[in-house]
Amino acid sequence: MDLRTALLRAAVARPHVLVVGGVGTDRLRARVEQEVARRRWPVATAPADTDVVVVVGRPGPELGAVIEDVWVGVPAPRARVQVVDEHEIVPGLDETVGTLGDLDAQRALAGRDGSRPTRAASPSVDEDDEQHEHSAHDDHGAEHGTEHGTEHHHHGGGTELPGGLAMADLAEDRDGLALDQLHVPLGPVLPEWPSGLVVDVALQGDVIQDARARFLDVEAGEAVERLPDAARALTSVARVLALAGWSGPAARTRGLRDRVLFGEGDTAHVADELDALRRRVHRSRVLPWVLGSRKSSRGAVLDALEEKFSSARAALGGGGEHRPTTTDLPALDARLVGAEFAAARLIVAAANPAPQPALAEPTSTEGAS
Amino acid sequence: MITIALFGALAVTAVVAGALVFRVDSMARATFLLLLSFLAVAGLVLMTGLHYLGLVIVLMMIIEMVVMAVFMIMYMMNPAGLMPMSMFHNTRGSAVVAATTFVALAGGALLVDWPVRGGRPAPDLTMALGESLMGGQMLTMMTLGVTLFATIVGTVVLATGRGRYDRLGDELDAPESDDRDRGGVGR
Amino acid sequence: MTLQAFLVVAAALVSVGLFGALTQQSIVMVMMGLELLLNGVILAAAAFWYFLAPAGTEGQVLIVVVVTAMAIEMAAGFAVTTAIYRAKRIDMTDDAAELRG
Amino acid sequence: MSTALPLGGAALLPGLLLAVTWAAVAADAVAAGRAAGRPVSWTVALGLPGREAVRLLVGQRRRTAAGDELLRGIGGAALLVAALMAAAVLPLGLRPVADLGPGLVWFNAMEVVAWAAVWLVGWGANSTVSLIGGYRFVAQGLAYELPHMFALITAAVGAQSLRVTDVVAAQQGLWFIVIMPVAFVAFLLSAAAMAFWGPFDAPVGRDVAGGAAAELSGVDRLVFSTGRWLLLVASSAMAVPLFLGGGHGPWLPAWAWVLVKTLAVLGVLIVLRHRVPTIRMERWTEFSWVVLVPATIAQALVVTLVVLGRGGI
Repeated sequence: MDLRTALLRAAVARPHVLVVGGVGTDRLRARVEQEVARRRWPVATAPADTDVVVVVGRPGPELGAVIEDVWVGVPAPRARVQVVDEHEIVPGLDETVGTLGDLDAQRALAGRDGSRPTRAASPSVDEDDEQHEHSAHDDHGAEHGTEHGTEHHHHGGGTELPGGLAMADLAEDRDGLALDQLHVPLGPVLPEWPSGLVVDVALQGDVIQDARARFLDVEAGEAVERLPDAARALTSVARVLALAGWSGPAARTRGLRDRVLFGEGDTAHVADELDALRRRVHRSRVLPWVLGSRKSSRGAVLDALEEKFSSARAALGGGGEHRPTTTDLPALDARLVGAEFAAARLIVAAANPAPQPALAEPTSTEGAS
Repeated sequence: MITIALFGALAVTAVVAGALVFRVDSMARATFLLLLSFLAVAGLVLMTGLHYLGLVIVLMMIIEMVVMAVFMIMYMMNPAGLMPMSMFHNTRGSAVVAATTFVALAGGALLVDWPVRGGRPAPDLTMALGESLMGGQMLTMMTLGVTLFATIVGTVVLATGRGRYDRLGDELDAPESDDRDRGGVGR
Repeated sequence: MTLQAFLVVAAALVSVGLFGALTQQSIVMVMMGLELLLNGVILAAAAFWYFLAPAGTEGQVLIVVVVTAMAIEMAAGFAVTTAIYRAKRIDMTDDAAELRG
Repeated sequence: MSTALPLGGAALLPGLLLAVTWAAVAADAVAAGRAAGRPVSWTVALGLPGREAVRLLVGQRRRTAAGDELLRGIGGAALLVAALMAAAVLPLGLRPVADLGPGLVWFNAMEVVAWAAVWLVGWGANSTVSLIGGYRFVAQGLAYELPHMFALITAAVGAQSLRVTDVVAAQQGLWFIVIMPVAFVAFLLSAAAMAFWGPFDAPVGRDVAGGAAAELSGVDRLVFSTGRWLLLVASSAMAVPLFLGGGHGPWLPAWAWVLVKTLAVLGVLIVLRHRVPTIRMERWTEFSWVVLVPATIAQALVVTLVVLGRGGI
């Protein structure tokens, strides 16, 4: 074994993992996350931080395109594995370690230069901008557009830059200043983001001015498998806590979720731990300060957190009448508009939208696309 | 010898970086070239032995240029410099004015018969400056202080679109401010 | 290191700054020119202090004043730009011609 | 006058800082494991910094479309260099590598480089999330800088000198933390904030997929995160000469006291990080301006009166 191989093996013994899954893969995904956590492998924050991409389930065409896009952005040494069944997880992850440590395999895998075709950690899915023309902007262009023979201030709507990037538009911000506005999709590959969700947003600085949420690869009204209520609520809690920067309790919540989901450990013990966790969240003084005070109308995320705890507790006790509300995507859009980026992430995590459950009567509030 | 080389390097950096500010396409680069020019001048000031003031220039200019970068990118048409651009007007006249200024100033600097150096620097320059500002130059310091305070108030009034009456109601008694994101203390 | 060398560099900075302030269309860029101009003034003040009157503190005080002036200039400039931009969506000097009075 | 270490000290400094950083990274991993309920043993944790460094060294460097590689590179390198330069005025024992007259101003000026550095890294990647991270750090900087400066000024007033060794010498009898506790707390919070650490890690937060660092890989990421860690170590080590009596203490030699106190401060910051959620910009900014700035000014005033009362100046 030569030095380079030895170095490579040492380097990849603890790879950072990016787990990508489409709608309806939450159960399998939880298994993967559980196994990754058991191995103490860190979860990657972004494609650039990733060594191993784990694709959960069989992604549809839209998600498949996104995954290819993400894959281009993953620096070598890298490995990718698809998991469609629980039994494949352990051998799959073992195999990635081999691939990562194999110099020849890495040479074959390495992209030409690792450059990425799109911007943002959240890869662009498709660009449909026809809605986002701004009349204010057009007036402006007519008034001042070409006075100086230079391209005045703000970029005609469809201006393409070298590299095929779309340039920013102009729109009023919440303080009444007309500033640049970017159209970017959030998700589906973001840390602590609901599976398969994409929100196309217009961002001004880090304030969301327009939002349109949809699920990838889901036909309207299509039935999709979803987690049991308790596990679902706990997933949401874990995500909110992780986004709030409280990684310890978030990891504990996730561990609880796994035990609820896979029936490990006795229920009474799980319920006790859940109560302990809930008390801890209750006791924190900083958390309400960060999420919004309990009394205030802006404490929606904290209220949602509280409600998730209750519903998880009720579901655990077996007697809950807690019928989880199906998330209405247009309502989510409305709540996102005007929110600052960090707040928006919390809102999405707290809402934890998923397509209609398999058993519910089909309605047509699904995916706006 | 080293002193002369250092002086030359810093001087060239200051002037060239300053000139490039108006030649590059990217606003981010323009701002940080200006910062480079300031840092070179700070280096020259340090060479004269004014350590405190040199470091204060470094400190202030970094903060100032980072804030400037934010505004530049907010208001400029081509923040990232992805497209070539030219934003000059009145180039020829300005060039004449600038060249004349340079000739006059540099000529004056070279031709004037400067007096000989009088006295020696104080052993602790920082202390000397402090005692001067808190003593003989107290009036200067107070004027600066009041001016800065007036600037803070004036600029906030000018720049903000919403005052406290918009946020807290006409009687300033709204239980909660009308802000989308609240701060960490008040309403 | 001589006084003349320092002053020539300072003169170059002042002229470049002046050129920038006169030619640029964008208010923000004009302010960068002014900053560069003041940069030259700082250098000249330090040189005068060092080569002519190192015993006194006037040169140092002048630098303090200029640095403060730069901060004020920038703050006021951006505030005015923001106000004009809010009112008229203008950030170019030529567009703000009515300010000539 | 010169109490600086011989030139060998300059060569020693980066090694010392990296060693302390190594220990801090390991301690952080252990603390993270404990907080998450999945304990990590010290033997594993002590190997982690090396493992991660090698992983990033062999990792491929990536570029983003139309990014400004030059500015990004300058930003990453500046963070690292600034942290090392800031540490030059730290007394290792009783003598620093460079005993500058305005040492506190030097330290502050080097820290401020982080503003430019993080913003440049965030900007240079041409990516939405990393730009948001860069802007967050500027907002955070505007919030922490003034309390931080007042904390430094308070220590300088107490010692009647901007020279770090003078500040240490002034604490021979009484540590400054006793007469200026508010300044110490403000310093500690701002030290965490300037290294975007602990409850102030929003610029590289999980919600923005790693923020300013989101698009960094390979050596770029290694340089950036090493710079960040060194900044954290340097600024928490600075709390020792400013407020905790520097190398003064019984039984142990001065250098050992500095080491012990530095590790203790780092320990506090690591615990803080794992106990407290991230504080969002808009909350912290108002708190900083409305509470911390007046509090630190009042603290400086009190210390000034004490110094005058003792017949200083």
